[in-house]
Amino acid sequence: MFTSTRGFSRRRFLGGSAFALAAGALGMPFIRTARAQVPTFKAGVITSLSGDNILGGNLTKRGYDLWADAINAKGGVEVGGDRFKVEMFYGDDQSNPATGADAAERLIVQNEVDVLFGPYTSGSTIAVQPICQKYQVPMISGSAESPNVWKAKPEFNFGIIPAVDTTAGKSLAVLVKISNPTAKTIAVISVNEPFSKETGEGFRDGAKKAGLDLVAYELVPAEGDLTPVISKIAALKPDIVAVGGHEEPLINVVKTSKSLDFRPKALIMHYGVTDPAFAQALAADANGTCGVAVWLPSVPYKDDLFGTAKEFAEIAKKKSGHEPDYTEAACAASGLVFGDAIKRLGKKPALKPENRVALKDAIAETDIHTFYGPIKFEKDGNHYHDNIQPVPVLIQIQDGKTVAVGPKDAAAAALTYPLPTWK
Amino acid sequence: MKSRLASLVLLIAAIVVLALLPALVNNYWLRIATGALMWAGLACSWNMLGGYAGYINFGQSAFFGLGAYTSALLMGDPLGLPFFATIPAGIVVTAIFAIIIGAPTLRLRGAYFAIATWAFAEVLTQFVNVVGFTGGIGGLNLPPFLDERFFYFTMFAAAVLTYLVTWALFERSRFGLKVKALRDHEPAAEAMGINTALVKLQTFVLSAVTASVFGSIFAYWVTFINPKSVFGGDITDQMVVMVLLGGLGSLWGPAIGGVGLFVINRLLWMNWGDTAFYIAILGAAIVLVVLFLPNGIAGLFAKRPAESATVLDKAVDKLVGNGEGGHS
Amino acid sequence: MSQTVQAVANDGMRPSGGSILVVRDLYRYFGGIKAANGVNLDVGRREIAGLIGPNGSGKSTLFSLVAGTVKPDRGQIRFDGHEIAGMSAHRIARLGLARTFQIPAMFDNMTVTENLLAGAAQGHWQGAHERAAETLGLLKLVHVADNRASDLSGGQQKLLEFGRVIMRQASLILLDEVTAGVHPNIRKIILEAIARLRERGISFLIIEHDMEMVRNVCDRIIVMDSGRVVTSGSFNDIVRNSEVMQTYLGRPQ
Amino acid sequence: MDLFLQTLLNGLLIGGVIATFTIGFQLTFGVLHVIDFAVGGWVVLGGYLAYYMAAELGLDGFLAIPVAFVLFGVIGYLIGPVLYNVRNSRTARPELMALALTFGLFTLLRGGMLTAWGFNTHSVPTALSGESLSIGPVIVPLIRVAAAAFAVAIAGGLFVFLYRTRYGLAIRATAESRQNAALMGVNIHRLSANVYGLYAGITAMAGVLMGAIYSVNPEVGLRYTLFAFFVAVLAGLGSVGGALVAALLLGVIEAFVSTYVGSSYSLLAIFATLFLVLLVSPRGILQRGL
Repeated sequence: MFTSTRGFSRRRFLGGSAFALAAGALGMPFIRTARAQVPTFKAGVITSLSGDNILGGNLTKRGYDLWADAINAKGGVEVGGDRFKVEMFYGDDQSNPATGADAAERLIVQNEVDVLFGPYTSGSTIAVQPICQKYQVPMISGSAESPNVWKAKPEFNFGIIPAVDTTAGKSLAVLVKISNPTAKTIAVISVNEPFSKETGEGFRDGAKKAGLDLVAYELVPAEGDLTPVISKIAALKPDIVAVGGHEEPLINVVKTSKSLDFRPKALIMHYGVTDPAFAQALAADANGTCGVAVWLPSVPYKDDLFGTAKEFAEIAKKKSGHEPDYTEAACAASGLVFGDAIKRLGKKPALKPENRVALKDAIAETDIHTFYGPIKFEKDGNHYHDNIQPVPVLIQIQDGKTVAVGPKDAAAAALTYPLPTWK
Repeated sequence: MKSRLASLVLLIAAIVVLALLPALVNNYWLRIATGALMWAGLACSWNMLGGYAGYINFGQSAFFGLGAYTSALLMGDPLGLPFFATIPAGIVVTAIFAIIIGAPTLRLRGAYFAIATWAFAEVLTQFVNVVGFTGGIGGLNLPPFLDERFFYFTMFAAAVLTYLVTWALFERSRFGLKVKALRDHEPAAEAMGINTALVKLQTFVLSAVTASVFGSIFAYWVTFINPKSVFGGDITDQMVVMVLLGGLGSLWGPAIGGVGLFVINRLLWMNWGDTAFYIAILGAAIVLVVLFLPNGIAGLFAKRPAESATVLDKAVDKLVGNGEGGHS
Repeated sequence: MSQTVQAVANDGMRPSGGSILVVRDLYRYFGGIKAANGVNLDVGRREIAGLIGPNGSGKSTLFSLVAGTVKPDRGQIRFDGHEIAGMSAHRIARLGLARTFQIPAMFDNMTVTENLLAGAAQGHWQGAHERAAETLGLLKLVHVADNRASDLSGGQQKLLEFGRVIMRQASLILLDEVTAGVHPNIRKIILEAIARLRERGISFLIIEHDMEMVRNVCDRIIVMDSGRVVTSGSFNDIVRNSEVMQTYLGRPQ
Repeated sequence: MDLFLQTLLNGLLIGGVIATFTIGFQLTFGVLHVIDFAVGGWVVLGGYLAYYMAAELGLDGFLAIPVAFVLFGVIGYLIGPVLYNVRNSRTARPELMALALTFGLFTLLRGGMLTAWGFNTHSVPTALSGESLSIGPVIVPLIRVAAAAFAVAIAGGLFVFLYRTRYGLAIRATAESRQNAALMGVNIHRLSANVYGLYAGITAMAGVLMGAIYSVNPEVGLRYTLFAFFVAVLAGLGSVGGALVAALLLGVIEAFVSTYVGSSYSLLAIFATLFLVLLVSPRGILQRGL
């Protein structure tokens, strides 16, 4: 009898706290969405803040935030002489296209954003595009690199980074050109995952153009162990090994190759090498790895807000403690595109629906120079609305630092080729 | 009798509110409601086999994915079939798969059945990953149709139908008695003349095709699918957790769990979505429900409040350490 | 000793032809254990036959073989004119055979009423609700009709399982120690029900250790040992053979 | 022929690696009858511990192994009884509620790690990382050999503990039947705490090795859970020795399919094998517990 009463009151207490938790969760929207009185531009960021693509997702968020902080420090975006601050809203797509679509709908309908900054992954971007179309909200994607995004000819989406099919192959040609003795054979490994596979295909197709003999093309499941495929490729002794993948498999490729005492003359990857976490995780073993970057702090570009590329890098470093990579730069540049277009459009917040369409048209006419480089969107073809202006730079990690090694006019150091054997 | 009348009134009121929802809320909340209905339906589909028949399917996402891919493939080039024609196609494809897979695997029991179904789902995912006609890992686009109300009402109709069928079959007919009998004691059910192998297979197929219907609608709604987004193991995990939290083997448990968990997830995501902290909160919430509501939320409204109170008391007592004699 | 047994044995066959169950030369080995080693027995229509024997003599295996949950190595089982050896359990059940289990096989998470209805779910659905109500009355389970089966006492579970068998409307019922360890009141209910069912023309084969029960209910006793039927006869015949009683029932009378 | 030998070795070593985090999982299933979804969480925690010990204190990753065992052993010891209570509660399906509890725990760990430690991928440096030995044409990665040795040592140690000690007998008795164990005077709450602690400690130690062989971030846990489940079922749930055999089998299949068929088919082959084995032999390849 006694236990029963005691248990009952305890149960009530626990039930009460559970209820309080739920009520707190329900109450939060009202607290958080309290509006500022001064009109502001509202920008929505959809990206992967959890799930498989969390690292890239946070890089994009960091880039978009860098722009928002910089522009707000100046008083905001300039429209017709006045300045309006930018308010950022975030939607985690949980590395899942469907959640990305939910996030877009929420940011547009609930937060009434004027512009969207696009997701890290191409899958989410593809799922979000129709929603942008439906509500006629322009989106600037500082990250999506999949050619599939642009093949659909998205009217309201604009890409800052050239699609990977244009960059992977080109940089392979650069590598072959500066390798001495000239590389002849290549093996391509890519993780069977959308972006990584497209990167691998870019390398595969680029290999032919670069005059390389493709000795192996291997797709690896994301959860698979890499020893068998590395052993297989080691037996074929290719000059170059090219890898399509995100940072985690890239790290594992290097570790597995070393543990099997296999080192090709050149190891080239795409995205992820420029991320400081890569060099940090691998320490000295990262040295010699080549990557492709569409931007580096050493590029000779500048603009009014961030200054030179180097100055941008310093601002970014001060904030996150790391050198920014090209995704962060491209995301920050996405903000510049918006700032430029809205200034030309001359409409104050909050934008009416017809103004958002006009904004889209204004963005399509973008032709600016930024710390990131020139930005101008394709008007037709397979890369519709993608900015394919940037020339990919071949980089290599030397002494823990990312340096440009090609093409010749961008090179800051000589390519280490062939790579020494593992110590 | 009075309480039955009350719950009937409540039910009708709920249906009316749901039917009028598009007039009451904006498109975002309508989208959340659409998602909540989908999860309520999916949780119910899992509960058919998991709750009523006691067979834990860890590969239910395979059937969701089959529906989604069938619709996406048939609506795309070269066939370009209308959406509503692809739903029955998805049902047929899924039913064929379910029969082929279910007949041998339903001989397995407990964790072995669970892992075998999971393995099947993984096989299917890997297959879709590597073959060409499914678009491989890159996924498939569907022709965008962006009428939020259309999807809300389609999902609503599918969910209502799912619950109606579940109610009629599992709660109000002798088919349900057979299913529950085999769940509780398979040899005894056999001794009652029940062809347990057949009844299990029927339930499995019904559960599978239900998931497939939601998969079809989902694909058209989101306009883009890839193997991970429709075959992913996390889809099954969510269904399982929703049912367990809502109340296993009850009619309304999956609805409560599905809607509740999805909406709470979305609220946490809205408010703390710029960090990963909401994942931790979600985990904590699941732990708390398991510890303090071991019969699920529906267990709170069970017919005999006295009974569920004692179970709760015992759970609490055990946690604080004096539960050694809980069974006597 | 075994010679004596053979001498008494005319095994379980009945001379008359009106048998509902006929088992001939039934064999089933589990590894080295000869659980059924050439079983022969008959159960007549409207007969209540008691099956006795020491633990491990093969009684429960015989039930499983007849009910179809265990497949025989060889041999014949004819039930109500059908050859059922090797047939699946549910098909045998549908021919009109019902059984209880040694440990009550409850549908734990279903109510008492649902348990009864489940008995009729296959094939006897017409009027099942009325019969369930009637059975609840017959077995005095009305007051727990809406309780979960797992909440019942051991004796009530035995009653409920018996009730489920009644719901089957079977022509032959196999009862496995249905009154073991139950309160005398409950045993009385079961005995009355058995008597009433027999009046309706139902036959019984009953495994029982309780001699009191065997004496009161059974028309005929079949004695098993080491996987065979060693003798059969009226209760008095069997009891008179004190050696059988001593050997197999450990209880000289 | 050289590639064949190398592939065989690769496969066996993959098996050894998988076995490290499956053995403890089998122990909890065998004794507590809990399918622990959080197994990947313990692996990742072990990896992070080693990473931080290396990054902050400059210690070799191997030194983290005993620390991981003690630290996560204690945490597991505290969680064990709670899990036991849920598993043996009087709900309709206690085994499922226990599974849901570990799923919640896994989600909590994942969210907590993401919040606390961020999302970067880290690597655990050890004395053997990247080192290899050439035996004829075959190259032997030493860190993986260390992992395989660890798996064998843990399995052997568990065997001795379970079959040669009094407490091991108590554990086996509990695995068979709680009632028996209670009759023998075993304190079941204490025992479940010990067993879960042992499991969490072993699995976190395996996590240190995973961090050294692969890399660690909060999102990789599910992968380990997946493999632990599959290997455990292929082995027969609860069978520690079977886990070794099953892990080796899957590793060899993965290696050979990768090398000779195409790496994109490797997981397809593994899952198909598992599925078919279950259909033929419904209780795993070694049909016995502990």
